[in-house]
Amino acid sequence: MTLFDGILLAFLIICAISVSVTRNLLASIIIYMSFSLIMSVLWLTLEAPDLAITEAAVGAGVTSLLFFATLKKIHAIKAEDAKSGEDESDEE
Amino acid sequence: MELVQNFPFLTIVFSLTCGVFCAVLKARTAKRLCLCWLTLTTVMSLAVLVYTMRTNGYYVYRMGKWNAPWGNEIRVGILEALMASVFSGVMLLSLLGGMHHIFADCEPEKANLYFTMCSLLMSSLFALIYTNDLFTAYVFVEINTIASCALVMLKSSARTLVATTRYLIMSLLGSGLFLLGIVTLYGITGELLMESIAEKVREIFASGAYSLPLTVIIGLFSVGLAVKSALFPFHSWLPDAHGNATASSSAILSGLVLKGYIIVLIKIFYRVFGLDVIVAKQVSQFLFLFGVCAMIFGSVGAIRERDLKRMLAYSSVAQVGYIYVGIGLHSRLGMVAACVQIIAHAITKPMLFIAAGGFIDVSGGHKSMSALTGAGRRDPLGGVAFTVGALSMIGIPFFAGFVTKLHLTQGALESGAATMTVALAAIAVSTLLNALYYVPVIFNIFSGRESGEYKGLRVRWRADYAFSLVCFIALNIGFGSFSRIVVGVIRRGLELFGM
Amino acid sequence: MPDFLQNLLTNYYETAAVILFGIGFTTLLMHRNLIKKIVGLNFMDSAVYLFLASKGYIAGRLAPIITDGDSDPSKYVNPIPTGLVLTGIVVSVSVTAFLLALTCRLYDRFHTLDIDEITHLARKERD
Amino acid sequence: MRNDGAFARLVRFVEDGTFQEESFTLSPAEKAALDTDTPENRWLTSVQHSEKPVGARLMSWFADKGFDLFNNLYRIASVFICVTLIGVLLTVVSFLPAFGSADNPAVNEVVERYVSRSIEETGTTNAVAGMISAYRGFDTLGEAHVLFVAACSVIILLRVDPSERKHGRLLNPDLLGEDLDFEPNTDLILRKAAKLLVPLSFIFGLYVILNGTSSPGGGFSGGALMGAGLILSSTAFGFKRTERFFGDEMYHVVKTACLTVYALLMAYFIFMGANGFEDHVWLGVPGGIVSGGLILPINAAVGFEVACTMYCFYALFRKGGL
Repeated sequence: MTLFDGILLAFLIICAISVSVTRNLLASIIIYMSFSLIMSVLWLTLEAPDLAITEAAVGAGVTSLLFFATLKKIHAIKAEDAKSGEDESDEE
Repeated sequence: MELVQNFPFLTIVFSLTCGVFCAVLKARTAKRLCLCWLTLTTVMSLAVLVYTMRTNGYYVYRMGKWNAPWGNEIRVGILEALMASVFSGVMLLSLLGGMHHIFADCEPEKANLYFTMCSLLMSSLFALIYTNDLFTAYVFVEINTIASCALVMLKSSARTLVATTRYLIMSLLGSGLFLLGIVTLYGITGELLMESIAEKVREIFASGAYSLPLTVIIGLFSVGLAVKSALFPFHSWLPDAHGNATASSSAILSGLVLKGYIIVLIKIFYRVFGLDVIVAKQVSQFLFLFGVCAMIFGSVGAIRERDLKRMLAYSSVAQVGYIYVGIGLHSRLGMVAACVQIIAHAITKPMLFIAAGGFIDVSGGHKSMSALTGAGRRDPLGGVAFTVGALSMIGIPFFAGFVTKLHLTQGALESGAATMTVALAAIAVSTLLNALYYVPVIFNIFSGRESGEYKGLRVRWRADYAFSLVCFIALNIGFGSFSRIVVGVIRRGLELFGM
Repeated sequence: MPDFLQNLLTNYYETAAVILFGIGFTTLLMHRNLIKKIVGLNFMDSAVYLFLASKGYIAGRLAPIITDGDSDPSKYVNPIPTGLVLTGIVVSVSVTAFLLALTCRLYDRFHTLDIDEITHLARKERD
Repeated sequence: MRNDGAFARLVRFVEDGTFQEESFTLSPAEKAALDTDTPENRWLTSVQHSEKPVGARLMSWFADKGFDLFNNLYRIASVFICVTLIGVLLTVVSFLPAFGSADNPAVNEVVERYVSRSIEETGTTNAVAGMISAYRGFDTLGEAHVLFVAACSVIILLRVDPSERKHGRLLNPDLLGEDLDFEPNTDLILRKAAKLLVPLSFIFGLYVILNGTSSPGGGFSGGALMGAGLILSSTAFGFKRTERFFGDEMYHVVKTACLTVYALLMAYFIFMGANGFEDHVWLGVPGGIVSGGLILPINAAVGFEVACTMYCFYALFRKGGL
């Protein structure tokens, strides 16, 4: 068990728990995004580069964007938040 | 390899393509394409059935250049071909019977997508029936889930939206558990093909290793698929979804979609784990118990309902219970009863839903019992069809439902004393309860005390509606009267199934 | 008991995946907020994929991309789980999009995200 | 988010006086939680049954204490389920073969063949691409259609008729919100960054698709990258600019063409393979761009389908149509 993997896995679990307890929807989506990013690093450590690319593009990119678009639609976040959210997610 | 052997594969792949085309065509054209294709698949499946009956065997069709453990494959036997023919035919008749409702309930711009969803659903049902590979099953289970949810919500109203959401969430929970089961099984056997897994599972079971994981895996599969097929404690989503959708959707969902998942479960039980493991792990007892509960509580739920479609939906819960009781008897006779019930319910419930759709038409769009008083007089054909369906559900001889009860009773008589008592009592009570809610409906729809509002209303003659109901009535009575033939086919099919 | 813990530590990827699955499952069932439910569903799916992918990993081997024509199977990890997970990821994004679209429509109609409240409101409404 | 949900439900249920199954118990796990035999739950179940006649009296009591109690119980139950599930699964995990060892059951002759004969049988050096598009191509065909069926469902839910959109006669203005006023975006940083990133993501997406047979990636990941590029461009430069080359018609044409081509190629491949005919497909040069026989066109078809589906999702969410 390498320390690196252990830290990443612990981070995943912390992310999951914090989504469950946080009250802010925007925060939970951002946590979900970071979860996906960590996941894509984990795919790399599992020697699955195909998955890493897909997870980064689909999980952290498109899925999070759809979440943001939904939040925007339901007026859970202001326009500025939406913009900045999309910026971040497109960098991957 | 003969041409007819390619038919199952062609029906699966080109149903997908048919769905893709329907998505870009105008609704009327899409309707024609979809109906033509469904007719063709019915004929093709029947041809496959005749072929397998003639050769009295099954064959394995590899999906690609490579044989089984390397590539995908499908397995075609008598039982599979029979189910495929029945499902395809019922799908066609259900679509025809509710056609005017589809065009009335969907937004005109999106009506073509109804046929897309039907084609994809049909494709996934074919794939679930024929597949020999667990992961293929998972992929097509997902198509099935999404397409059936879409069928519910195509009738755009607040209730259908909520029903869809709850249906989808429960289904996805089920899929998650099902996938976890596949993955854990892959972890201990390293195979995805049903036959290879069965071999490994036999070894593992004989050696006594992985005893707990095997139990948990069987549990995951059972719970996952039970949620999707609305077995008793997990049925809360069903009445909303089936009760609010448009007539054809209700018919298709009740008649076919639930059965698709049960077929997968039967395959997993008998082709992957084998009877010994299932009996040793005591899973069938649980299924039996929940099935009995479903038979009783589903009927009780139906008695309390005042809304005709929701009542029929609750009745589906009870009928699914019959199938699980058949599986839970874990004997050959029980399995025969389960398969008979799959077919009997698949040809009865759609008829009831479509007749109910006709009643609602002649009652100003109302679904409650009071508004439907005398609906059978205003729509005589629908009234006859509903009566036939209701009598079949109660289990009157010469109707389809009787065949199920007969075989279930036979199966129960063969099993141990405790099981026998419970099963027989459940069948008796459930028959009584069925009569309690179907008979008043029959009286109600033929009652002369129509409310003045709808009194003069007469049903408009529609060829597709009439054709569909006449076919269903003929199928039902035919199956009930000449059940020997179909049961013989099922028996032969089950022999090939490894039973 | 020490054996149990030792095994869990050896299978640490699976352990983490299973814990994640439990959390996702609970989030999906227990939260009444639809967005939370959807995130929980995604966690659950990801957990299963992690579990699956960890079945394919073999210590000290490389990703199954054959370089220099050296196709000795003992040098590469198992490609099957990777392929299956790829399928799974696409399935999960499809499902997420569908659920989010449903959420939007429900919010438009009921102005709330609480599924219980929505159910109650819908019951009152006539079709 | 809504803290009063549980309480509101209880009050409603007491007020109505009737026990409506769905309005009170929603999920089976919730039911299961109540069925578990802890003292608190026993209390709760008994309350449920005795509530009908004495509803009004209990209501005031609930108004005082029921809220906290029920919420706490709910929490306890949810944690309890979570812990039980995790416990059972952890026990299973502890029995599973060791992680990362070369002799676990998943490493069998199937894996060996996928790696060792991938080049000669499928012409791919990326064993994963060979596996998903050739050996297990049928699964992947299903997967592409899962995406398609989801896209259709989202269209059903969110699409607004374009003629109504243009003339401002919206059936349901809420469906669009103020999203339409939101573009074009005037954020300088975003536009400059997008100018750089959009072409880059397109080129990278294409690269991933074309090299899917010999390097990590393939149709799905490349398509998702290209889709992200499209989304970024529409965010930065407004939907008008994207609409110029990618509208409703275009989407339908691309999607239908891609899926049909894919299904036909797969059907040809399966039909020939199953009947034992020679399929006359040149496998190409392993490691090069033209390799893997049918896998390259399949990857391209899947890639474009995924790209436009991803963009379609986004456009539907933002403005109810392409």
